[in-house]
Amino acid sequence: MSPTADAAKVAAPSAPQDGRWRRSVRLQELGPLLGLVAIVLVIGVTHSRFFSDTVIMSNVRTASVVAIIAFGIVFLLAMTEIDLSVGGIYGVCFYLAAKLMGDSSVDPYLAAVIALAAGVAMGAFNGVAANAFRVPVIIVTLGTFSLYRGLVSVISGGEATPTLPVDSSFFTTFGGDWLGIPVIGWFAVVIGAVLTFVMQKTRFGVMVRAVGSNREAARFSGIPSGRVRLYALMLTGLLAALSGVLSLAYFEAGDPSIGRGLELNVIAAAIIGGTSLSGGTGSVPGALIGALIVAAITSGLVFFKVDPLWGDVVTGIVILVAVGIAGLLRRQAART
Amino acid sequence: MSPTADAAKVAAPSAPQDGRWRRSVRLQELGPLLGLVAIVLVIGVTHSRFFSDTVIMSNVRTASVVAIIAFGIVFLLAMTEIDLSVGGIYGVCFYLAAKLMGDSSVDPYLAAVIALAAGVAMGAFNGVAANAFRVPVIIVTLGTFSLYRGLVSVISGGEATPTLPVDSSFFTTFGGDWLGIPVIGWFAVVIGAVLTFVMQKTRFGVMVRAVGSNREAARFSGIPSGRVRLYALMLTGLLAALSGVLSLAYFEAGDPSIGRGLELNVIAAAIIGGTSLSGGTGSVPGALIGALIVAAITSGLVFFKVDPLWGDVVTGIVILVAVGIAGLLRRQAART
Amino acid sequence: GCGSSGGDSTATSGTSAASTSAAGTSAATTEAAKKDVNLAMVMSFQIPYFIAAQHGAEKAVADDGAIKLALQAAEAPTGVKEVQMAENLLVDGPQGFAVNPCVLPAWSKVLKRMETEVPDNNVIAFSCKQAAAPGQTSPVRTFVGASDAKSGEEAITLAIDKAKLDASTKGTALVSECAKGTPILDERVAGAEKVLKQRLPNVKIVNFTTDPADASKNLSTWSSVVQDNPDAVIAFGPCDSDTGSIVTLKNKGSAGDVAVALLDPTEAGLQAIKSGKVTGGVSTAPWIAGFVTIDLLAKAARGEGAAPEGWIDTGTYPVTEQNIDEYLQAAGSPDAQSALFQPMAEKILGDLQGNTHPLDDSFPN
Amino acid sequence: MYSARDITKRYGGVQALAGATFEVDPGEVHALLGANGAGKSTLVKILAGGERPTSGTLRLDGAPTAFKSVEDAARRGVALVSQELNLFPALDGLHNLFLMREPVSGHVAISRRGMRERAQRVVRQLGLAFDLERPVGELALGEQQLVEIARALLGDPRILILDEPTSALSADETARLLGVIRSLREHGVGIVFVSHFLEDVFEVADAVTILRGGRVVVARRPVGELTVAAAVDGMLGEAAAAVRSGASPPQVERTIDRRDEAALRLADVSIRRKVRGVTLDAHPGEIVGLAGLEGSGVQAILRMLFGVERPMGGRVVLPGGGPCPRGIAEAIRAGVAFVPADRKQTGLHLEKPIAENISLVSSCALRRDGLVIRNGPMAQRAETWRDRLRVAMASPWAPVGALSGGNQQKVLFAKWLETGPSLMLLDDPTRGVDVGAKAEMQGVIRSIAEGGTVVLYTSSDLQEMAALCDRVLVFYQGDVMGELGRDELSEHGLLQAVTTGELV
Ligand SMILES: Nc1ncnc2c1ncn2[C@@H]1O[C@H](COP(=O)(O)OP(=O)(O)OP(=O)(O)O)[C@@H](O)[C@H]1O
Ligand SMILES: Nc1ncnc2c1ncn2[C@@H]1O[C@H](COP(=O)(O)OP(=O)(O)OP(=O)(O)O)[C@@H](O)[C@H]1O
Ligand SMILES: [Mg+2]
Ligand SMILES: [Mg+2]
Repeated sequence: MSPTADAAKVAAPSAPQDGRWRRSVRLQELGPLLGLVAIVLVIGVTHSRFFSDTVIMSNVRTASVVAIIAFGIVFLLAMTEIDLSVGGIYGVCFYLAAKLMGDSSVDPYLAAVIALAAGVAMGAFNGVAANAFRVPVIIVTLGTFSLYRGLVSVISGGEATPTLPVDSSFFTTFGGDWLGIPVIGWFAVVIGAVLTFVMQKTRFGVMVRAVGSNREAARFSGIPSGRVRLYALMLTGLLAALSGVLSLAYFEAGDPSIGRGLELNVIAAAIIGGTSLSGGTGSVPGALIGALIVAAITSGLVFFKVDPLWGDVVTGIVILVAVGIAGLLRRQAART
Repeated sequence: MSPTADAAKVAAPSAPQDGRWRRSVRLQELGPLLGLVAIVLVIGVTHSRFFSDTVIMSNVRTASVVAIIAFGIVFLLAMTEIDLSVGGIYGVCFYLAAKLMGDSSVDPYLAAVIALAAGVAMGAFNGVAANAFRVPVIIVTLGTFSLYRGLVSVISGGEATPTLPVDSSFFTTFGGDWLGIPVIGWFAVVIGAVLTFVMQKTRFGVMVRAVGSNREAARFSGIPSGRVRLYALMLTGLLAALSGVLSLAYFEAGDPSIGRGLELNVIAAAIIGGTSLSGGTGSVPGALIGALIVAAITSGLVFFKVDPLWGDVVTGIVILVAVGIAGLLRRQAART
Repeated sequence: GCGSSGGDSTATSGTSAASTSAAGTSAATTEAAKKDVNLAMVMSFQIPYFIAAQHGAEKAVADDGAIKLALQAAEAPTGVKEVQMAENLLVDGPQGFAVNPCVLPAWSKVLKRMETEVPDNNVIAFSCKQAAAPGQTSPVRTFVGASDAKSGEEAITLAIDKAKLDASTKGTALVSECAKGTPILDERVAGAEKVLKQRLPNVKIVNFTTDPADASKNLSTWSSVVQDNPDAVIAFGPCDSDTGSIVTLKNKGSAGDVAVALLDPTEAGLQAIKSGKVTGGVSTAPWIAGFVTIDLLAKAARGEGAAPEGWIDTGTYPVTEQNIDEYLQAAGSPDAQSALFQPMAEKILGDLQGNTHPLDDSFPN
Repeated sequence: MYSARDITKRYGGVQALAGATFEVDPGEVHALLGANGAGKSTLVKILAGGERPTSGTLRLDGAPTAFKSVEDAARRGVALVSQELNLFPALDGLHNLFLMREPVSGHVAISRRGMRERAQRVVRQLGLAFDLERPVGELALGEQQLVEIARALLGDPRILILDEPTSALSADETARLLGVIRSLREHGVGIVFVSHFLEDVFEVADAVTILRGGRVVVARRPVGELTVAAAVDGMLGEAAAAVRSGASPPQVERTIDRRDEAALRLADVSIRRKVRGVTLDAHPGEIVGLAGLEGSGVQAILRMLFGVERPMGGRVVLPGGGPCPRGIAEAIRAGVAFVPADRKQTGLHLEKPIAENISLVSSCALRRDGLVIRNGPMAQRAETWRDRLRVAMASPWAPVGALSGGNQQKVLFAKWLETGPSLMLLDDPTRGVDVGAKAEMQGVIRSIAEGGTVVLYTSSDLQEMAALCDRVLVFYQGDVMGELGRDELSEHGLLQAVTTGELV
């Protein structure tokens, strides 16, 4: 008997089985999803008003503002990078659009497009600087965190947004609802679906995950990791800008502190949603789930009439429990 | 001739040279140090008042509050971990000590010791949770970030600190100066020296760096990475508490927002000081340099009479330039 | 003449300037001979409220023509950065110092240093009066600004009156605690609640925490609260972001006919008053505090008399459909701001004695 | 045809190549030999665009060539299977195979079906028996190596460079790969083959070039004109004689006192889903081989003894008398040492200094150096082992990652010898080590066994197993099928046993 005979037997016809892959993808989001369902049920069963349209809508809206940006962060985390400047980009684009529409009477749609372009430019600046200095994104964005927040001050002059043409279809369309869901929520869902596809099924997504999985090998394989990183940062900038512009369409006003602290919320959503920090994978739908979890907790505090002084404590504990259970589930899954 | 002949040829005369190691240590801090010197010179040469006692002292004090905590963060970064809860720990310990001294009339020294113990306990909680859930520290501290901030609210009841026995030697000693330097500055220098030694020369330091450099290999070398991480978190908790208690000694009162946003400042100091995010190394002195850079930038804004609205923009640009130059220097050094 | 304690200034870098100014006092009476003075001002925060104060201060500088004002501001109140800025500014030996020590504790030492280093302790706290709080061992003797408690009271009173609520009204009052622990905000809430209890004894007050910066999170909380309290009759929140959320809910029609009490309305709030969605609001006009503070510091530095000790009340101003256009216009440009607020400021300066009260009166009682 | 002329390469102070010339023609299998650190990997990396030479020229089909990256070279027909795996652990097998050249449907979507179909050919060629939908990080080392080879084959290269491709492969996988090489040669592919397994080289190569100290000492000699002994002489230079005389008697008769109570006892040990009822007594001084394919349970036994895996049933007594360790630290303190096959992931800290790597276990897990770690003793240890194992290192403070593959393996070996274990678990301890050093390392293994250490040994190199072990237990799908004694051991017999589970 030849030595290969057995091996061939073992080899078996390698059936076209994504089974395992699908399973692992599902598992990644399973923990967070269960967490979200649990939180929603706990609040909803005890306080049925939680299921009222307005509360659901406002939760969806809050979560979407965060999730849209978190989608970009997922790409960066999958490359083991972190962008701290998204809160600033969000604020700059929010204000820039408002100033153009208000003080300069630019057409709202044009103003929105300019703001989106500015977001892409700020993301690109992060990327160009990181590539030029050959440093991780977090280092560059420690600087641009300050820089972009400063731009909000400069653009706003420290003042609240000017009076806006809120009757424009820009505000009624993008700030409104469609089929009973806030338009920003539709954006989050559609962009989330597209970016899930991009992450899992396109060459860009694979390159992103490859760089995060083994940077050295990526270099060896000729992946233009600098360019991939630049694109991921431009995408993140675009998403932060989009979130800012859509926020403006709904809020119709704002003050210079808008977007402060958003960077941590956004990273939290991505991580609570199951994206690991070790790179190589990232869950786009998870980021939406994570954002919804955080939004639901905020509502929960209200419905359970948690003493305001204890609000943060309860929030912290719920997050701990959520990430703890997700971590344990993942570990359990890995074992079997 | 022995079989080593060839090998030895390649090996070259291997004198007992830590040379390489020492050189690389020095290089790590060289960039940030040059950055600091440059900033100080630019400000000082144009505005000699920058070198006045009070300005130097206030810079040292501001930097020390941040640096003491950043030392702990350096250990965590060297393990590729990040602690987001230090601002909360700082705040809790600040308030706890104040409440004990004020409302409960506990002896100030005893109160300080209790606060330090509480800091260690909060750090330990982070570690125990991270180990139990088998998740990175950042995930746990996304929860405790909120939890500990919440504890500040709970302890303070939303009130400013009570009236304190500010004539106690605790306040005059630890809040004052010694040999013309703020006492907190002496703490920063001494603790920095001790922890530099710990990082470079002790078993604990070796284990920390080994875990950060290759977690799996460290595990297979019998390094109890969970325990090492726990200790590093306890150390960080202790340092955050110490910074809080020393801040109390100087400020002599506080309000519940104290320490908000500190986590990012502290991480910034460590990173600007040259500690990389990829783990395996960490510069304790660099963290002090990084904190001094950030403090000096603030002074620069004052002396150059930068329009407040532009303050963040300038700060961001200076940080960018500093980390950019440091990155390029490091790269240059690696090449030769 | 000199300030009351001017005589015992000790030898510091600022002293020479102080004694020169004292020596030149007699000359500095006419416009033409106006002496140059160096003043310093540190703001804790860059939000519309403090920016308005800054504009007031800058107008005073522009009008005077001989004031050099070194002005710095931190981007957010953490205590650390603004104190470092103050310490650094002190090295320049300013002859007067304006502070808004919103995170008071961080300031206590630097205020003590100002006592010895600023000639005649020519230091005024504006907008954040805590430095002059009773029981604090603070050397600051003058506070310029509005009473936060009183402004809260007035905002609620205006809303109650406009909505014609009374002791028979039942339901809940929604009062957010935004950034709890920040004294000026807490006092506004305390003032509002005091009036609510007095005027609407059958209305239950519901407290909750809102996010001061994250507008969407803030709105989400407000949405949940409104939903959770269908019987709400009146709402109040002390932060700009609360104003934004309440106005958004009103604009989108999800807050029904809840009466809204706005305090220091932002542009969005003013628009809501203009459109009738909100019946009115109360402004504390921080512009006036900035203007008055600089004016008083300059006068004292020139030896024209120290600012009176105590609380100089810059007043609270109802904003209703009658005067909304002026306020909206003022929000448009610094010049329009001056046009609206300067006459008010000068009125206060014209009757300093009448507008100065014991410091304790500026706190809730 | 592809040629490299007068290539030099310096890494800081180290001259890795000092003017090497090398060429390969279509339809030729050209073997590149040399001792550890001779510069083979450096040369092939330069050939494949992974490194840039300090000086020298590359010519592809007569035209001067410079590749931007390995991928660039692959696109132009020069593919490399490098010695150190360059895979993406988080990505599945298919993505690893097709990275940067995925079939795309509708211009955007990567077609998994397309990848699967295109992979079929190499899957059959190499007999890949594992799931390509799994993240490769979950695959065994040998499987990963096959993925790396498959990846190179997929590009239909004109020049295929294989840098120690068989070091982690089992015998039948190796045989299959050699078959693939032959068939590629028939199709006109030029092949560069780097290996320390001289039998393989002589079986498949047409010509041989030998490097020593970065220089070519034997240039493109037809394989018929060379003997194994001559090749060893070429690789090791004057040192060869010493190696031959020192290591030629493959097995000195050693006395093992089996009347003594066995030092290591496994009684009816099972491990969930991996091993059923293993019983094994090993005596001090004995080298016991555990033979078995991937998944046979051998790894599981080693991992259990090192505290990584828990037994489900049965009894374990360690040489020190202790029970089965519950964790790695406990195992190490009980005197267990484990040289893993995967030095890159679980073995070494590549960017840490050699000295720190060697002292790591002693100073941390065993706490031999106290709280404060001093450089002097660390350097001394490193120098001791450098001399004993002939590690080619510039300085004890150079990072391990700067060593050649074989020398890294020696450092890994030294790191565990340094602990002075009573039970030594060896998984492919001589992986990638040159013939000379291999003999020396085998000598060291024997001498520690003589010193009273129980040695459990496993390897994909069955020849070495046959030569080194006193007896071998054969594992097959989780069961022990029996034992082969010293006199029954042969490479062929072992191969038969591990693949069929039948002992002859
Ligand atoms: N990145 C590097 N930095 C410094 N020195 C290096 C580097 N890579 C290789 N070297 C040195 O170059 C020399 C040749 O190494 P190379 O890896 O080519 O040897 P090799 O012949 O492949 O050996 P092996 O059989 O052990 O794989 C060695 O002395 C090695 O230490
Ligand atoms: N439920 C079971 N009960 C008993 N034996 C099993 C069971 N399932 C699988 N096995 C056997 O145990 C082996 C498990 O393979 P696995 O790769 O996990 O083990 P391993 O010992 O770590 O091997 P290696 O590391 O060498 O690949 C399989 O080859 C199979 O024959
Ligand atoms: Mg090699
Ligand atoms: Mg195996």
